[in-house]
Amino acid sequence: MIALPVLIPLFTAILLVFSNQARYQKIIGVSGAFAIFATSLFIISNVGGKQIEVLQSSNWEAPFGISLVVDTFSALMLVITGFVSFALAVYSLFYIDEKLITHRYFLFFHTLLMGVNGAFITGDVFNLYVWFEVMLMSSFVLITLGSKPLQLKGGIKYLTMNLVASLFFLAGIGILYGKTGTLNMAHLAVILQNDEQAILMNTSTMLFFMAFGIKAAVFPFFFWLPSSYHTPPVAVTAFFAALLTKVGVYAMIRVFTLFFIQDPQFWHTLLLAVAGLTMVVGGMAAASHYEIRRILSFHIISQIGYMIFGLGVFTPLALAGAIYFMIHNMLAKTNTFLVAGHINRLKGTYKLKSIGGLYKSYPLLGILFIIPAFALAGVPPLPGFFGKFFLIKAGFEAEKWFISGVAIFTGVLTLFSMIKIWNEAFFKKGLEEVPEQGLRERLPLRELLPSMMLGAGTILLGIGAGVFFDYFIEAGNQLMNSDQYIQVVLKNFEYVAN
Amino acid sequence: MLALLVGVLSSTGVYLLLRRSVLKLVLGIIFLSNAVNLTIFIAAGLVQGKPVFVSEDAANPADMADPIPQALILTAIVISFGLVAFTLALKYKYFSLSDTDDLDELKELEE
Amino acid sequence: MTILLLLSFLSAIWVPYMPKILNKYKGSVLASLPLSVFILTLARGTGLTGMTSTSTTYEWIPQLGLNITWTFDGLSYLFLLLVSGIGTLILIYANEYMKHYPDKDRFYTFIMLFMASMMGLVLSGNLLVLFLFWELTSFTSFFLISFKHEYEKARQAALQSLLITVMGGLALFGGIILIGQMAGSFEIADLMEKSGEIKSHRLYVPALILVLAGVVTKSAQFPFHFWLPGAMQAPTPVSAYLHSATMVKAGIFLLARLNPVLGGTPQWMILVSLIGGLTMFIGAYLSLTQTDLKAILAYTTVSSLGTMVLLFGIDTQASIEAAVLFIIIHAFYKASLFMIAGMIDHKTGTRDVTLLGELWKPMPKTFIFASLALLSMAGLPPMLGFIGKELIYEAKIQVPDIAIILMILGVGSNIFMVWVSTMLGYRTFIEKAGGMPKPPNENGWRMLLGPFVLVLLSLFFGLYPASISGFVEPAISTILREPATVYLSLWHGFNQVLLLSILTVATGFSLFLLRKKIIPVLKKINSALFSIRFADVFNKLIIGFVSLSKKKTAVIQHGYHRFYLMTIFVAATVLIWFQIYYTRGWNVDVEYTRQPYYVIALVIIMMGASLITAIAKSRLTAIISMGVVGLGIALLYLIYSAVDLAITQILAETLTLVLFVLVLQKLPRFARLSSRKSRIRDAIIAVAAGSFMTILVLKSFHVNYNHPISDFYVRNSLPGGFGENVVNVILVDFRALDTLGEITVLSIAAFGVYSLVKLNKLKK
Amino acid sequence: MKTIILQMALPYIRFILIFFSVITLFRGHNFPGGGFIGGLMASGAFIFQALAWDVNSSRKTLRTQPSVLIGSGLMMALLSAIPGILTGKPFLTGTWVKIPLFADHTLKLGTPLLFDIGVYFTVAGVVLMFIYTLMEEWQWK
Repeated sequence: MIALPVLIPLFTAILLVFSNQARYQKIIGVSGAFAIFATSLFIISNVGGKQIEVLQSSNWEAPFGISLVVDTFSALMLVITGFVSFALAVYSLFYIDEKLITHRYFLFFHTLLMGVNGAFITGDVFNLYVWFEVMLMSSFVLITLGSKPLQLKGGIKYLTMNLVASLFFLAGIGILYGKTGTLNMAHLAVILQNDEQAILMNTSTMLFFMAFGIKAAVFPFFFWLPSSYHTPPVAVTAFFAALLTKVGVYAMIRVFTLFFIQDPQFWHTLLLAVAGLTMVVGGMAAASHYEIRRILSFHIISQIGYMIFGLGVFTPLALAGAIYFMIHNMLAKTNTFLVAGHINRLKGTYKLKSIGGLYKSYPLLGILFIIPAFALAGVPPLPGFFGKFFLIKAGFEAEKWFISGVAIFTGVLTLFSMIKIWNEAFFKKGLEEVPEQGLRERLPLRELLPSMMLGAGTILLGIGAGVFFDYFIEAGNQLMNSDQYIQVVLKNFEYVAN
Repeated sequence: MLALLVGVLSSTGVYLLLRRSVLKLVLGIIFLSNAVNLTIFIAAGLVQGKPVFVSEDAANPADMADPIPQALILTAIVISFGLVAFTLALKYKYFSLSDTDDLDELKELEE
Repeated sequence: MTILLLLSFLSAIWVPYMPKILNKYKGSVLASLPLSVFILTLARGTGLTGMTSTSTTYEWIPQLGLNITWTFDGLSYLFLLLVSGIGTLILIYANEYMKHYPDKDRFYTFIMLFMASMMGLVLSGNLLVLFLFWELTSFTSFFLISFKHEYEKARQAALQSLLITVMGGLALFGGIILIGQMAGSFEIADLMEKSGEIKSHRLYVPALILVLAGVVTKSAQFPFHFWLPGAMQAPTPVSAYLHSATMVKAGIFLLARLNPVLGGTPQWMILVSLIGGLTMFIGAYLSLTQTDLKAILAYTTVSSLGTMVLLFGIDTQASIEAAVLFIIIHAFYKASLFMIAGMIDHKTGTRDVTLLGELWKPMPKTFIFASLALLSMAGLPPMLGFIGKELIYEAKIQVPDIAIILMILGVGSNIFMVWVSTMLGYRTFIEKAGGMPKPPNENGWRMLLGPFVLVLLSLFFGLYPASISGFVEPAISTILREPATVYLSLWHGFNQVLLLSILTVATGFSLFLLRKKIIPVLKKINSALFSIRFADVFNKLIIGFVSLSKKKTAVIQHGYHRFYLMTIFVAATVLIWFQIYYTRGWNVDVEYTRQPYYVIALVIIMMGASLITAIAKSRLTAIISMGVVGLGIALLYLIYSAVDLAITQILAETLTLVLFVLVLQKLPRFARLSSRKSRIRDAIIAVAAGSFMTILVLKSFHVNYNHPISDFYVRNSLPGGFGENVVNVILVDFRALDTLGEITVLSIAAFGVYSLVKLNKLKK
Repeated sequence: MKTIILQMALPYIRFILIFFSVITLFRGHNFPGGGFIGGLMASGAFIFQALAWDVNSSRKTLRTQPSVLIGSGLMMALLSAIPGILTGKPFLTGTWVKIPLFADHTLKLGTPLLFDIGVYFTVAGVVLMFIYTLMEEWQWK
């Protein structure tokens, strides 16, 4: 059952191989995305915030086969991925060229999804690498699909830096395996917990940290993101914004809670320092730009800082906050990109200086923008507020004053950059130019539907924070006490120390 | 000795990556991935002349090389083959559209 | 209560969908909502004594102490009355005032939202919920201020006020979390219980400062006062409602709410009264030289807010009585004055006092109301303002240590108040007109209703002060946490306070008479002293910040791809070396095992080949030597028992070469693009990176050859997987999932290459 | 590259390569080889043809699109996951059928074998797709 989030996209992708008519591509693509979403809902209702479900693929007991593990954290990520990607699939129907669709846009869409879901459910380090590669390969193709020079340029940068990350990761795995002789995460946890020499693992921890750091776009490693995210079609950017960096964060949270738990003082300090720098640098950069997609791209980086901050504080509440923040971010960030796409369709540009007057002509679009924008800026009772609340509360409880202060301060930067878009694009008087040819006069409601879905999701996540909170704190607890995870995965394996 | 080889290979890889030519970039990637594969191979321990084939009567693991890293590297090789192929195509395309091999040309677009 | 709140929020959404017939009367229709709140509150408040409070709690995130708690006590009673009462009047007023605005639906939506948030704010019994509504008021006011959003000025003012209030709001947020952490709860009732604990906690002072930052920004205290005059860009009903009677009072409300929790310490006294005193004086002083009606009122508002803050800072029974009373007084006269300013603007087309004049003739009713309100503002009998001012003086006199400074500040700013009130009335209504854009006439009843009711109340309470104590007593005792009785009267007897009052009025009035001489001097002083306007400073700060960020971003995100890579490698190298240093992990004891000579030879060849690749000038050399390295690796695999690996490596290598050749035909030769210097630099980086890889490998010789998993594989390959080639069994059975992923990667790559190459056909 | 010798020898080379690739594929479980290596070899056959003649002739001999090869390869791999599920075990569980042949030899057919065949087709398809695409591009100009 829990393998379905991987198998369904694969199956969908295979079907897409055989057809090359745009119409079938569309139908199959969207219904596949819906099936994944439905499955993920089913999974979370099974896992239910308490259990951890495990599936030993090929029927070889852990640590021998590849274990697929779904705990609350994974389940949450699956659901949100399913939801966001369904919305995006619908959005792609309207916002991706017919030509790209016949060139199997949806195939790559689904393989990307497969990689992401795989990364969320796997319990095996090398398998994680494989999923990363699936994801990366698909994203390489997506970013260059359409072969515009701009895209290719962005694509080269994106590709090289992510390849380097993969190689770091692979080297880390190699060394890790060399030392422990296992690849199963739970088994690794057992071995490393009982090993007093585990401090020697630090080098491969560092390799992992750098690999995930590049993928998650944290401070010294984030360059690839802003230099490539504004190049592909906006639906693709939105998809990336929702998923890719979050997978990096997910992986980081997973390994740093499960088996890289030695020498916490060093690592948590490092993580917090990185988090702080990421927040501020990203926020400042976002404040200084005037192209919507670039503002949003830098803004992603800033928000990643919060998630790493939660990991660095390292309490159940902080982790719950980080997860909550991730989910909120996936919803809201994606939505801002979608709205940017709508704006582009209406105005033919992403440059704030030449946009204006949208509020007057498209108030509904204004509302659709303001929901995620305010959510990101942390306006109560939208989810950004609660995310910050959890994180900062946790930060204060752990007495990390400085970094919590930075987190609070960054909120102003976020707000500033969001309001800038709002003021310039929506409030400013529209320029009195004759619209260019081919621009749309109005937006049909159905094209706005995905934004509405995501907006509704955002509001729900905020208002219902109390209802969902149990899930998040349970996820945090599960992450903090890895015993449950280990026992479930290795239930038939004698894991006596050494 | 082999460790040194890994070092040299990855130095070469990094050096090539830092050049301005896209083609060298691809070469750099190949070198780096070779280096990393070798790292895995060495890190898991080297055993000479004992390939892992088991027959029905004798299966003594102590006599054999470790099969897992081999499987891992195999996977990694194939994956990096795919990546390299794609990068080459990308490079080709980039060249045919922009007529340049210079990576610094990538700059202009970011302001 | 909850229902009414919800109803207010819903009504906001309902605004655009109201039936067409009501189009003209939207304001009046909506006014019924706050009116009913008002009546309900009055009804509920009849039995209210100072110490009763009822609260209802709904759980929201109980795990973190976030509950929606409505507390109905003296304080919320008073504020609720103000919010809903004035809200009713404002809505009726707006019905007329906004008639000709195109987007009035949006106005009503946001003002209803704002009203609801404000009610939520004063009813909250939980600090977090209070904060939630606090932020909502900031944001709704952003939309209200930027109502005329096509004007740059309005957008800027809105952004400014939003940034400042939100900055303060975030500080407050931090403070609230700290308080919650100290007390273990966010319920205000609990906090009061644990007040002693909080005050002696080591985090008390930071928490206090953070909370005050919230108050200071929201209530426009010095040095953050400047957003309030800027906010006058909003339509007048908004100014009258938000910036006199309600939103700015939120800070005051919070002070009153938290007084029992945080107040009473020396830090509180000094900080709060200092801020309040300064603001009071500066606000009053700055109002003198303004010429825009609304700006004058805005600065006097700043001053009055300062007075309230000061009074809470003094923190004696008398001062709190005075503060609570003054809240009401100020709300009454300021709301009516703003509404009047709006009417004048509406009818004459200008708000500039130098242009206005002689309005008593065409607008007699307005004139009467205005002068009564101004009397109240100046603190003259028989208005309620007089009683308030007396009380304030009394409170100040009672302060033990700093009475003299406070008296000077207080009397000074009151003199200014008297002065500015007289001047305002005189210049608008009596002085000769300077040329108004439109000939004025009297306003309709909807617009007059607000000032009329408020002034009447002010007068009534001034004449019969006992009747007001029913409203203020519960509030005061809630703040003081002990039953309080207030005795108010117009005539206190002939005492020190009265003397001060007379002095104030006399000086103020004489200053007014001398204004022609003094004002220019003041203006000169101002232009010398205050030539830097705070708002401008703030704007410059923002612009400076943006350009700083831009520069910084340009440095970091410079666009040179290879420098990005370089940064990554340098960072990686530094991190790894630092980490090796940190864990003292460098002492690796290498067991030097002799490798067979052919291995050594092979390795040397490969090293040579890789160096050649690095420095090769021709493409073919580079590629061929790369091929050599690849094949060498395959041989190594073969030597060290990895047969499948070797074959795969050879095949993959060959194919890569084929691809290279295919692509190469279309590509140019290597050009020498980089300078010698940069090559050396890159070489150093490369060697550093390579060396850490070597160290990593050397370190990994620390292997424990205990590989339980692979042993298992070897043992089970034949019985379980029916295969003798363990590597293959691993690939297709043990770890088949990996392989599945891998072939997926390959397929994606294939389709990717296809789309990549084919798509340009369509383009060209 | 278009030498007469290569063109003459082509049918034989092609046959040998494909034959050996199939052998490698099936032997892979017990000896060096398997889907990857087999697939690469099989694709080699067609690459030679493309080099000797041109892409079109190679495509003709292949008779089908590389994309179809990839698709069906992936499908086979995916199908091999299903018997496991049907028997109530996790997916990809190896399921074997023994067919007695003669004497004490048995032919063991199992889902891992199917999986490997899937790999074989996929790899062959992928490589061909690379080569065809790039070569066609080259011939166009």
